[in-house]
Amino acid sequence: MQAAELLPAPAQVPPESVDLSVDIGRGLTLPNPILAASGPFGYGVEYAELVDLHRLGGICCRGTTLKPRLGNPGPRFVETPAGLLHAIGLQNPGVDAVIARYAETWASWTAPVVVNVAARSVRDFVEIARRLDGVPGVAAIELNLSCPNVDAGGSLFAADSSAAAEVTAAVRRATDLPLVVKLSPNVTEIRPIARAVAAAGADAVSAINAVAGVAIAQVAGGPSLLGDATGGLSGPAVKPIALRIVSEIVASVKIPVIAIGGVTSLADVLDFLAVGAVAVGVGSAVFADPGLPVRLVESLAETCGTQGMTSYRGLIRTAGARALPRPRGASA
Amino acid sequence: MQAAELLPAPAQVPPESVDLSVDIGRGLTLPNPILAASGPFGYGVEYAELVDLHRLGGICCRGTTLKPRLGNPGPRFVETPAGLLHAIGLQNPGVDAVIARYAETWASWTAPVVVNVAARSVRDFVEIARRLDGVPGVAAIELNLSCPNVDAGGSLFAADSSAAAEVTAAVRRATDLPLVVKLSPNVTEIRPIARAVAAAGADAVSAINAVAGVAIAQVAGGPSLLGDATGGLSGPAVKPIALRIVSEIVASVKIPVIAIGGVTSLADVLDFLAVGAVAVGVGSAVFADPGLPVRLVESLAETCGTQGMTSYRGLIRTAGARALPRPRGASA
Amino acid sequence: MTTVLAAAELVDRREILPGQWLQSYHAPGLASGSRAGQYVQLVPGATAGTILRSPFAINTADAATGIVTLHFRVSRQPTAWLAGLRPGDRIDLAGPLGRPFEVDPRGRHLLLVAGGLGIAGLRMLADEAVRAGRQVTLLFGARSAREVYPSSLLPDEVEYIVATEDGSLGHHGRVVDLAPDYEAWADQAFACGPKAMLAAVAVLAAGRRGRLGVATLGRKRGAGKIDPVGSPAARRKAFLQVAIEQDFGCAAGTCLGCVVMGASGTPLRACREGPVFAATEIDWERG
Amino acid sequence: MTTVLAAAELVDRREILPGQWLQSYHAPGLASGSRAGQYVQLVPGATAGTILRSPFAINTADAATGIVTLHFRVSRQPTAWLAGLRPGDRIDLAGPLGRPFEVDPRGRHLLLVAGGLGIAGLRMLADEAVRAGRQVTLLFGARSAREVYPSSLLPDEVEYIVATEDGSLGHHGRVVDLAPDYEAWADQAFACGPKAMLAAVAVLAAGRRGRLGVATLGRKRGAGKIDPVGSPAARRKAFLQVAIEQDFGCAAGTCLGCVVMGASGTPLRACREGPVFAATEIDWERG
Ligand SMILES: Cc1cc2nc3c(=O)[nH]c(=O)nc-3n(C[C@H](O)[C@H](O)[C@H](O)COP(=O)(O)OP(=O)(O)OC[C@H]3O[C@@H](n4cnc5c(N)ncnc54)[C@H](O)[C@@H]3O)c2cc1C
Ligand SMILES: Cc1cc2nc3c(=O)[nH]c(=O)nc-3n(C[C@H](O)[C@H](O)[C@H](O)COP(=O)(O)OP(=O)(O)OC[C@H]3O[C@@H](n4cnc5c(N)ncnc54)[C@H](O)[C@@H]3O)c2cc1C
Ligand SMILES: Cc1cc2nc3c(=O)[nH]c(=O)nc-3n(C[C@H](O)[C@H](O)[C@H](O)COP(=O)(O)O)c2cc1C
Ligand SMILES: Cc1cc2nc3c(=O)[nH]c(=O)nc-3n(C[C@H](O)[C@H](O)[C@H](O)COP(=O)(O)O)c2cc1C
Ligand code: FES
Ligand code: FES
Repeated sequence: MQAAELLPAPAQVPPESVDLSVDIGRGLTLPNPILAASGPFGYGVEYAELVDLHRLGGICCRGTTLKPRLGNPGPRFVETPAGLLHAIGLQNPGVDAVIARYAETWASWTAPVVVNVAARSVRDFVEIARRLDGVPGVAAIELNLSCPNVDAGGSLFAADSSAAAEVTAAVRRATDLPLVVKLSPNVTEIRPIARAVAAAGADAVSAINAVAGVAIAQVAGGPSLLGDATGGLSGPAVKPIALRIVSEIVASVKIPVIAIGGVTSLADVLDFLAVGAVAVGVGSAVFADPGLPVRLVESLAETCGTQGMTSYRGLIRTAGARALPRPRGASA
Repeated sequence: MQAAELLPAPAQVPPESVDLSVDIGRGLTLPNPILAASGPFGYGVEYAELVDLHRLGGICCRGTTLKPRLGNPGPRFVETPAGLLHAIGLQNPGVDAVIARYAETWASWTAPVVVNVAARSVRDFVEIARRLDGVPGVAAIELNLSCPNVDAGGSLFAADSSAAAEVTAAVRRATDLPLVVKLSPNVTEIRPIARAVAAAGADAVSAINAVAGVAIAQVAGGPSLLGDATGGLSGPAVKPIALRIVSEIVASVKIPVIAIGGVTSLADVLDFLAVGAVAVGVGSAVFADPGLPVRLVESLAETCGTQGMTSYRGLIRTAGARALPRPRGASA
Repeated sequence: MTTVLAAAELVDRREILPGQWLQSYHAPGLASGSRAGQYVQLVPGATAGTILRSPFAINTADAATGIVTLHFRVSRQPTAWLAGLRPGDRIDLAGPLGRPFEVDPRGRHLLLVAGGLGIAGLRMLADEAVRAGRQVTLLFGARSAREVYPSSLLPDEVEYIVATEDGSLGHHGRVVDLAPDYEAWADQAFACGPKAMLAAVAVLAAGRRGRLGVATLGRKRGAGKIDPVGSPAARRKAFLQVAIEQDFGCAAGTCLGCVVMGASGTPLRACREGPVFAATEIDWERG
Repeated sequence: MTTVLAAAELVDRREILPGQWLQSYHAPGLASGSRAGQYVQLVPGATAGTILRSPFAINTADAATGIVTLHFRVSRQPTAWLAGLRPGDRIDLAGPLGRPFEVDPRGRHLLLVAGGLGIAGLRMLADEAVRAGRQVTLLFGARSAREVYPSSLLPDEVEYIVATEDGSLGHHGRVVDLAPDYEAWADQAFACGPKAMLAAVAVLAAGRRGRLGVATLGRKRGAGKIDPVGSPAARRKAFLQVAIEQDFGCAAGTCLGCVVMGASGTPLRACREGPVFAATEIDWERG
């Protein structure tokens, strides 16, 4: 019953002719805007048999630290309503082992691999970036700023504009790799932080990382908190939060924004594009459905084609606050 | 198979003999720790026919402003996965009308009514508190600090320790009513804010208010953002966030904490008590089940009784981070 | 209004249109106490996984058989869950809720205007009117023939006129285009459908007196006396009544999630003061 | 290991204990390709409303009939949803997944130790062992008689000994208390149940050689040679194998949500390197 529905149907475009490519900057072009978000997809290799990896827009590998980390003791997961609370604790074999084990395989893929990097000091961030710089198979770096900064009393890099800018600028100097900076939703105001990392040389911003949460795990001996006391909440439950953060970031920076948070369907992808993201990462949803990201690529192309669009870019930033008159009434 | 289960079952206590009373301070004792959270329960009167109001521990009425407010244009609700995003916009008839219409009825109830107060300046907060002071039927005031402070460029009172403390202290001077200060989860660090309001004279803290979120509403003319651009996310989806915020507050203040966020079952109540809350507010869940708060009171008493507890207080603050050894492994 | 929580047992179900279901429930209390325009709320079961109770128009209610029918389109969780029920399954329905349509006792000619699923909000009114010996014309609009309500599901006495936006059946255009042909004939009109459609019908109705220059039933009785907003009299005397269907929260009048802006500048709660309003009670610009 | 996504049709279901269901699915591929100790994942349907695929032990698998059974306790969403299925309904199961139990070909006497629902992880092993002509003793522990697995569901050949914590049936105490009476007799032992129980059994097993002073099958062959962690040989040569059931995320080895600490100081993924481990592969203190 909407006005648009009265217009004659536009000519269809074959899905394979729809331009889905995304320019992230600094020479990195994603074949399409659907990425596997960091963590749930591991290093990609684990899903090589199950999933057509070359159909993906990109793969963000799990968090990589300078030295190996064993992670947190279990339980590492609690399912919560429409969400998942995890406290993995960044278990990983360290950057050298990651390069040694996976880079060669990555280099053989068409989907670019973005190495997600975590550290507790600017120095370590820089050192990891240096080791990744120039490694074939590493297409970009994603800085996970949801890490405590030991040089600032343990507050998160992502929580503070100047810390976020400092680490971004330092890594920027250390590598020519495209640099995506991943922001945390656990802040009072995301806008100044987004502006600071953009000004410090980030090529793109990704958000959101998981929302800080706690669950009670019923373990022998009485109730206990999950893992490291605080875990990370992800999944459909956090999508409205992600949508808010992404729209705030889009409104404050000009660099591309990769939206992450609770994507499980094409409708979610369209929502994130509508608020201005240029690409979308799928995290927790791959647990239930590893094939989802590839299917999203296909259905995005089909949707564009059906609507006669030759590029998905017409879907970006189509949402605005309603034009209805603001309510009158005394301010409180 | 847990150790506790091998112990002989303790003598049962009849539910009606279990002490559920909660001392909030300044002479306010709730008959039990289950409250209707502000908003969904209206002024209580709307549910008088459906719900045994006198069985409730307390009723927080909807947000009350100095002057009447018409609220936001619709859509005011979007259901999200395990959550609800609302943008009511504080529609209410203003404090004088609220007193005139409801206070007398409230005075006849055994469940104490806490008037939730919202304003955009310290002066207005104080003025509303003055008008409520001494009104029979008004048992306490809950300051909703998730309001933009027009005297500070529109940032939320709840977002800043000094603004939160200032308004708390000012209202404290204006009334002898017990004062509950309701905090927002949308902050980088809740602890300093909780400490500041406690130091400024709050008798209790309640949290969480809704989490800031956005949803796309499909309205004629294309996608659009909900209501006021940003809405408030509530319901089971936010419970892990609430559990985190409540445990952080409990760890930083000595005054009682009323936990709110995603409660739909006794298990949720027990979780919030386990992290240290003394009382629990039920918000969105009353939409699907208005009788829930009263049933929670009953089942809490039964659970205590079955476990041989003469007071529910033994359930408070029983959760701690697991005693398992921390993982080794190089720090990042 | 007494609101009951009724256990309703599914006894029959049919997919009457692609993705649209007609379900019959045995719920005697509801069937005997409901009036056209009222609604029920689906109380979500443990596995429904939703936060809100979903409102559904009482499509038909038959006191004799104790059968209430719902007509819905499968969209997300609540309706997908409903559609998955099988005969014998029980659900909880709260209702009847809200204020019904009020037909002027002297009205002979009733015009019903339905947009898409809005038919569910008017279907029972057609039954009641036919039973009372009134003449009923139903204007129905849909996008295309695939979404047109089957005439076989209507009482024979109802004159049924269809518009489709793609012209695949009936008038090529919108249902509102059909209304002017009937405004002179009709004593009262009743509409249910998307808000934009209701607004268009309301604009038409507002200009009617000027265009026709004829007396209406409404004018004959009690011009001058203003009936309180939401009162049965206000609706009974109105030329146009609309049933407004939009997202509800509590449906108890507390949450203010369902308000529409009233013509008097006071927000009205669709769940309580509605869902049926006299069209003149609504500020259609600010909705 | 080939992982298939199998469409499984529910053919039968029984509530064998209060709140515990035994469901039979027709899933021929799964039934013929599975071994004891392996598991399947329930792929949540659109209405299941869960984020993770829930793992379930393959309780029994019969290649001849194509029937796989699951045994579960109704807890939250996934299991409540499963319990609501009716014969004829189809679900998707991913599997068989994980590494199975490995029985030493020379083992004559097998000791199975099950805590509560851990029986589901061992049930198929009992079938396989009986079929291979081995003697099987099953020690089963539960809180009370109401939770004791019905002996009628076990092959007749299995010796079945029960412990309840409240003494309402069998030995008054924990299942672990029963184990010492059988450690000399058993060639190999297999356990599944709560982690604390597994740890207790593992501690017993570790002290066994010293207490008994007897040779074990394990010692006879290949002392000195160390088999790689997770290898079939490492399990086959172990006196005790355990199946570890805890929250899984991906079950693909990527998310590291399921790790247990290995004796070597390396975390092991229960979904991949397990769920069956030689008890000596686990660091029970750091679990
Ligand atoms: C008085 C009244 C009578 C009605 N009568 C009928 C009737 O007879 N027949 C009928 O079919 N409908 C009727 N409706 C509408 C009905 O209540 C449902 O809203 C409609 O059927 C849609 O189905 P649904 O609830 O399954 O899906 P949806 O409304 O599409 O979705 C269910 C929930 O999901 C939410 N949601 C929407 N978009 C998103 C998103 N992007 N992400 C997450 N969540 C989202 C919605 O807010 C909604 O609460 C009536 C409404 C009212 C107020
Ligand atoms: C290899 C393996 C084999 C298994 N085999 C079996 C088997 O054969 N039979 C069997 O019954 N079980 C088995 N399990 C356990 C099984 O997967 C389920 O975890 C178990 O059945 C519990 O049922 P559930 O998923 O319905 O409920 P729960 O596990 O209680 O809950 C479902 C989800 O809710 C989450 N949750 C828990 N607490 C909360 C809370 N407070 N708030 C919100 N969410 C919460 C959980 O994390 C879980 O993901 C096995 C597990 C493994 C790893
Ligand atoms: C198990 C798990 C592990 C994760 N690990 C990382 C990580 O190492 N680095 C990172 O930046 N984000 C990590 N994330 C966050 C996700 O990349 C994503 O930002 C977040 O989960 C929200 O998206 P989702 O709702 O689609 O999961 C992890 C998430 C999960 C669930
Ligand atoms: C419709 C609605 C209206 C609300 N109005 C208020 C309000 O006026 N003042 C306030 O402090 N909190 C208000 N809240 C927040 C709730 O009191 C509560 O803090 C929040 O919803 C989280 O709890 P829940 O998950 O149980 O709903 C409102 C919540 C909802 C859903
Ligand atoms: S739906 Fe809550 S007031 Fe109408
Ligand atoms: S469950 Fe993901 S690695 Fe095991």
